[in-house]
Amino acid sequence: MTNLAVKLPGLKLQNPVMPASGCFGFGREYSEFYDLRKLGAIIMKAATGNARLGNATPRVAETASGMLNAIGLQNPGVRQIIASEVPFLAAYDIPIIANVAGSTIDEYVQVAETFNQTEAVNALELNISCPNVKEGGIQFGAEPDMAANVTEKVKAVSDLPVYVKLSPNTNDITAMATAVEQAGADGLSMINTLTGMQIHLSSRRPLLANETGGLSGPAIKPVAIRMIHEVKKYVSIPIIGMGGITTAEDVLEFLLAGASAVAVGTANFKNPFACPEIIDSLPNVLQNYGFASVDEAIGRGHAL
Amino acid sequence: MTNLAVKLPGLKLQNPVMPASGCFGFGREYSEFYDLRKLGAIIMKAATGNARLGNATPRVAETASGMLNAIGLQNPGVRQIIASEVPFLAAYDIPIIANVAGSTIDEYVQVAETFNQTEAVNALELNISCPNVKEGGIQFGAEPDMAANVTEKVKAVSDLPVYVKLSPNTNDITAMATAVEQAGADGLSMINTLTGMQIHLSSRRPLLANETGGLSGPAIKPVAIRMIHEVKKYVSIPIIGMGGITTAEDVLEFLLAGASAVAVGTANFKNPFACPEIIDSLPNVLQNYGFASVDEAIGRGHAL
Amino acid sequence: MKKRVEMTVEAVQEVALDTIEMILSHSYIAETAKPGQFLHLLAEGHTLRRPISIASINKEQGTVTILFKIIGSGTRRLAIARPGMSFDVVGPTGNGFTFDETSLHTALLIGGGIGVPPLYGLAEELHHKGIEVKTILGFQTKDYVFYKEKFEQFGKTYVVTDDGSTGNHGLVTDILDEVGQFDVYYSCGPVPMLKALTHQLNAYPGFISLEERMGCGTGACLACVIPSTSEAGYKKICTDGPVFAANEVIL
Amino acid sequence: MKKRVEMTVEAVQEVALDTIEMILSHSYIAETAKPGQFLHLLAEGHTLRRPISIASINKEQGTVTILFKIIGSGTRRLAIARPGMSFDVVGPTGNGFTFDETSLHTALLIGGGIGVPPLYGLAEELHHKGIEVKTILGFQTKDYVFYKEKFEQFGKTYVVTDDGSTGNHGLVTDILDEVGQFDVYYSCGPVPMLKALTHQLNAYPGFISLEERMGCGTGACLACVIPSTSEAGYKKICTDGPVFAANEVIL
Ligand SMILES: Cc1cc2nc3c(=O)[nH]c(=O)nc-3n(C[C@H](O)[C@H](O)[C@H](O)COP(=O)(O)OP(=O)(O)OC[C@H]3O[C@@H](n4cnc5c(N)ncnc54)[C@H](O)[C@@H]3O)c2cc1C
Ligand SMILES: Cc1cc2nc3c(=O)[nH]c(=O)nc-3n(C[C@H](O)[C@H](O)[C@H](O)COP(=O)(O)OP(=O)(O)OC[C@H]3O[C@@H](n4cnc5c(N)ncnc54)[C@H](O)[C@@H]3O)c2cc1C
Ligand SMILES: Cc1cc2nc3c(=O)[nH]c(=O)nc-3n(C[C@H](O)[C@H](O)[C@H](O)COP(=O)(O)O)c2cc1C
Ligand SMILES: Cc1cc2nc3c(=O)[nH]c(=O)nc-3n(C[C@H](O)[C@H](O)[C@H](O)COP(=O)(O)O)c2cc1C
Ligand code: FES
Ligand code: FES
Repeated sequence: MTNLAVKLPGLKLQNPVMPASGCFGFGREYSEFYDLRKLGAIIMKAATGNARLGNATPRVAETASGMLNAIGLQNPGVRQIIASEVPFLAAYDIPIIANVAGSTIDEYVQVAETFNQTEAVNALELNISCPNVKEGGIQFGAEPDMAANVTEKVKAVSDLPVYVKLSPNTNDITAMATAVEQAGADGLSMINTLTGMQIHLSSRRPLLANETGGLSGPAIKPVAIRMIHEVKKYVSIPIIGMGGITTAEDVLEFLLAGASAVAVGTANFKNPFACPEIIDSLPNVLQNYGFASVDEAIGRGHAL
Repeated sequence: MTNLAVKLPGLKLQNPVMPASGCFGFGREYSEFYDLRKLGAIIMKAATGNARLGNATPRVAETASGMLNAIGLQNPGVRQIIASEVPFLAAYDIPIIANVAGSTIDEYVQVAETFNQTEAVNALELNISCPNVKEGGIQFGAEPDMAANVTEKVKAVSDLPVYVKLSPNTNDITAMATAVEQAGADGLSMINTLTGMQIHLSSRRPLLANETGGLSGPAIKPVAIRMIHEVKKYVSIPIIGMGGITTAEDVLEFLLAGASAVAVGTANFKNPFACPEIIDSLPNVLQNYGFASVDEAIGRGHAL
Repeated sequence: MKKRVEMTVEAVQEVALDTIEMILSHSYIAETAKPGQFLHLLAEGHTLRRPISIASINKEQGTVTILFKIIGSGTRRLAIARPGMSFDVVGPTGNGFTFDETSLHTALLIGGGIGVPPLYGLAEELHHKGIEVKTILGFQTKDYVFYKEKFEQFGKTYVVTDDGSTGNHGLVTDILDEVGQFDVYYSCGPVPMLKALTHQLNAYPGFISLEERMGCGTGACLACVIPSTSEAGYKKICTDGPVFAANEVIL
Repeated sequence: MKKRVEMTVEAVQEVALDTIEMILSHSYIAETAKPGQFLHLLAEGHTLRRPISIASINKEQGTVTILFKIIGSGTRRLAIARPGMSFDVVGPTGNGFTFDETSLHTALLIGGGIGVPPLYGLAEELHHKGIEVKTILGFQTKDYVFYKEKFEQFGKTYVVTDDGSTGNHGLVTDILDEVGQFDVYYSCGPVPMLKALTHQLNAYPGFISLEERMGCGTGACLACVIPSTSEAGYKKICTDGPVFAANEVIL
């Protein structure tokens, strides 16, 4: 029997596959398709201090093997999420990761503190890389010092392990990764979306109301693999890998690159059963390539 | 009649479409498929001071709607290019752009000086963004100061207009663009490839011998459009746009974003007639979207 | 409840310029679908599914009919399907049209362009329940007109074209005065039309079916929101809609 | 000279495990192709073309036969084609096998796995010109064996499998001693096999057909180079090859 289990700070995963933040809401919609107990964990949609309405529409555009989104952190606010969404998810008995966003360091800290008071959340994913918030989110993700600063402040108020989600829109992903590791991050999430744009030919304007959006899907997989492979050489905290995963083979590629677990985002939209189908195929794929467990494959794409 | 002509520093283009550097060699191979007089211009494969053998194979990998390459600047050296390749191309009576590469500022300067002595070359494209040379090329493309420095030095020895080719592997493309504009660049080429990787599952190693490679093709088009749209707001020198162009509609999207001309790279591999087919479709596409000329469309994707 | 199924193409026909009518079979979908709901179809080589309304339902045959206009690469891909081929479909998705058969006497249906199809199944059902149906159909030019005769089976049908090449010359809103009395209206079409319409008919109860670019089509991604008078401040077109009471959303 | 053409699929057949034989028609290709050249086929949904060797040529019928193994998504896509469908092909590409029919008496052909196909057309032509053909074919297991009988038409044929499930147990190089005398050898197969072979047979003139991942397939991108004893220091497999004199390249 292939062993799919992985242990990460704060997270005992029965398998390494979880839906990515923002691509799965708070699980309700996909629970109509399948039993969420199947998942390794679930990463919730970003939470901010107060409710946000997000950007104007259109909010998504299709691109070659990918899509752009500029949802703009629409969410009911951290307290409402804890009151109405977390209890629903908690019933499934799988680890819950809360995605923490904000426009200021204070907002990040406040959201983290609030999640800290609930039992049901197992870890925080610090979204310092959302390209769709104008006020500040983007800077945190682009400057190692800023990223380290927000990581430190959040760690100070949180008993939960903190996974910092890195932006690929940088010329030095290793500098970002090592900065947040030194600041106390328990793990990394890589990668968020690349900033992109589509122009609508008839209207002669950017198609998205927000003009730019985040590029996700198979198109960005080579960038994600490269960044994880690079960062893995320099950090010792675990990496949750994501970016274009649609198959169990993709999962293995991320494991080899250095990810200890993975998140699936855009693929859920094409196939609502993406996560359970990937989980079902994973044992065979691992076996075909000579691995008896997920653990064995992690980081094995590196020269020994 | 739709007017396809564009005038750029040093370049009178009968149409705005040219093959991208490295994707068309020195024209010989594609001249077997069609008459190169059809092209707006031609950008030659990168030239370095001396001949280079490039990287080990495999040098390319296929990705979702894209490809990775790590050719490694294989070329016969600037003098050999001038002796054997430029005369062949000069016979076609279309503008020739020489792509200039190097590991040191001195090498860039030397290559530029050498091209400066030939009549047949009309402009230089300064390749400060090739991700596949370890010694230095990558730094020039990642640091505004370095980029400005090499631009200045090359400008000082060159009577030819200099187009600086920018790397998308940065968190601040505008800083790069404005730095080289201030350093005297006559134009910009955007974008070079995103750094990526593919891991071969059976061998458990990066598929490319060079490990990382440059991601090109339709997958990166949204990143190219975003960067050009952003940079266009801050610079007044013209932009040659590239990244994933396969159709005349794509060309229009680049023009709207702010490009004054475009280069077609990866698409030549799928369809050797990519450039002439795009050129033939362009008048109709411009007309369908209400443009009587290429000039009219440039930058029209921006709010007035 | 929506499911992911393989639907088989039974027939494909071009019923007007760039306008494809397609009959798809699947017993579960035909059994459970309601007029106004949509199918979320996967076109090969595309990242996102395409939402297409269910135009009519044939429970006996186990089929539904969809009509779509060829807009871009996704619909172009769908259009080349031939009988015997199949599509990966999530559906039936969203809520459908509702009406109170006990109190409703006359319904006015107003469709614009490719907003016409979902109204057809509604017309059929209203007619079946003995409710009087009046229809206004707006198209760009006569080349795009479809289903005029089909709507005429169910009641008085007005055709309007932007260029006057057939039917009345002008907009659907230009002939609202001519249609006489009705109790409730149902509309689907481009947003400017819906805006004008809901404004002009704000004295009547009305239902409108909306479109927006979608990510998930299941309510999870928040791509397809529309500002709303509700407490949350927005509604999701894919699951709260696509049909809304006219006064519930802010166009 | 290579051209870009549409080739029609005439027949598709699985001749061994995951091994597809496909007959494609196009008069220009059939007219001009030579054994050892390859076709560069476009598989829908893929960025890069797939190089596949021409296994045999039928000038009268205007067809060529290719054989390929299903490796990944591109060959999987090619394999589902059915007669009547067509492929976008650039070809015939590269140079082919050459021999001097006036001086050559006996040729030894050594094929490994999916390197076997290009040798078939060569065997046919050599035989046709009255040259004696001896063939060694190596496969992983008996499930992968194909064209054994076809080669036997032209001369003595040895089959070798890695696991001994049919023919001799071992590698093609293990039975080089058994084949007796020959003037020149021709080989195509995996690089380790070619390395061992060229080393062992370095006393003989030989020609080998090489594979490498390709970008353009036309000589422009320099993806497919192989170090060479030539002045430039390298050769391009797509245009200088895929067939090289064994002593001209450095494996
Ligand atoms: C609930 C609903 C019901 C619909 N019913 C019908 C119908 O019955 N018949 C019909 O012809 N069309 C209908 N549409 C519109 C149809 O979905 C689009 O025309 C189609 O998605 C265009 O896809 P494409 O690939 O051809 O165009 P492209 O422009 O290439 O598509 C690019 C992306 O934009 C999206 N998109 C483009 N236009 C629209 C649009 N108007 N609405 C939503 N997404 C869009 C596509 O889905 C895709 O993700 C409906 C839309 C919605 C939301
Ligand atoms: C000159 C030449 C002749 C060939 N002749 C034959 C033949 O007659 N029969 C046959 O079965 N195979 C042949 N091959 C190998 C064949 O091209 C590959 O098996 C095929 O490209 C794999 O594509 P895929 O999409 O199935 O695999 P994937 O691994 O998904 O392909 C990914 C990428 O790698 C490339 N690639 C993978 N393996 C190879 C390889 N061995 N050589 C070159 N590129 C590769 C693909 O073309 C594609 O660009 C030949 C290769 C060359 C260079
Ligand atoms: C519609 C959409 C919404 C997203 N929202 C969030 C979010 O709220 N927080 C976050 O950290 N990442 C968000 N992401 C990024 C994803 O979590 C993921 O990092 C990215 O999409 C790459 O993975 P994929 O290619 O599998 O989608 C969002 C992505 C999409 C497509
Ligand atoms: C095989 C290959 C080789 C390339 N070589 C060069 C080069 O020598 N110099 C350079 O400036 N860019 C080079 N590029 C980058 C292209 O010129 C172009 O900027 C990039 O590929 C994006 O365009 P595309 O998506 O149309 O290919 C190369 C790209 C490819 C695919
Ligand atoms: S499309 Fe995702 S919420 Fe409606
Ligand atoms: S594949 Fe481009 S040179 Fe051979």
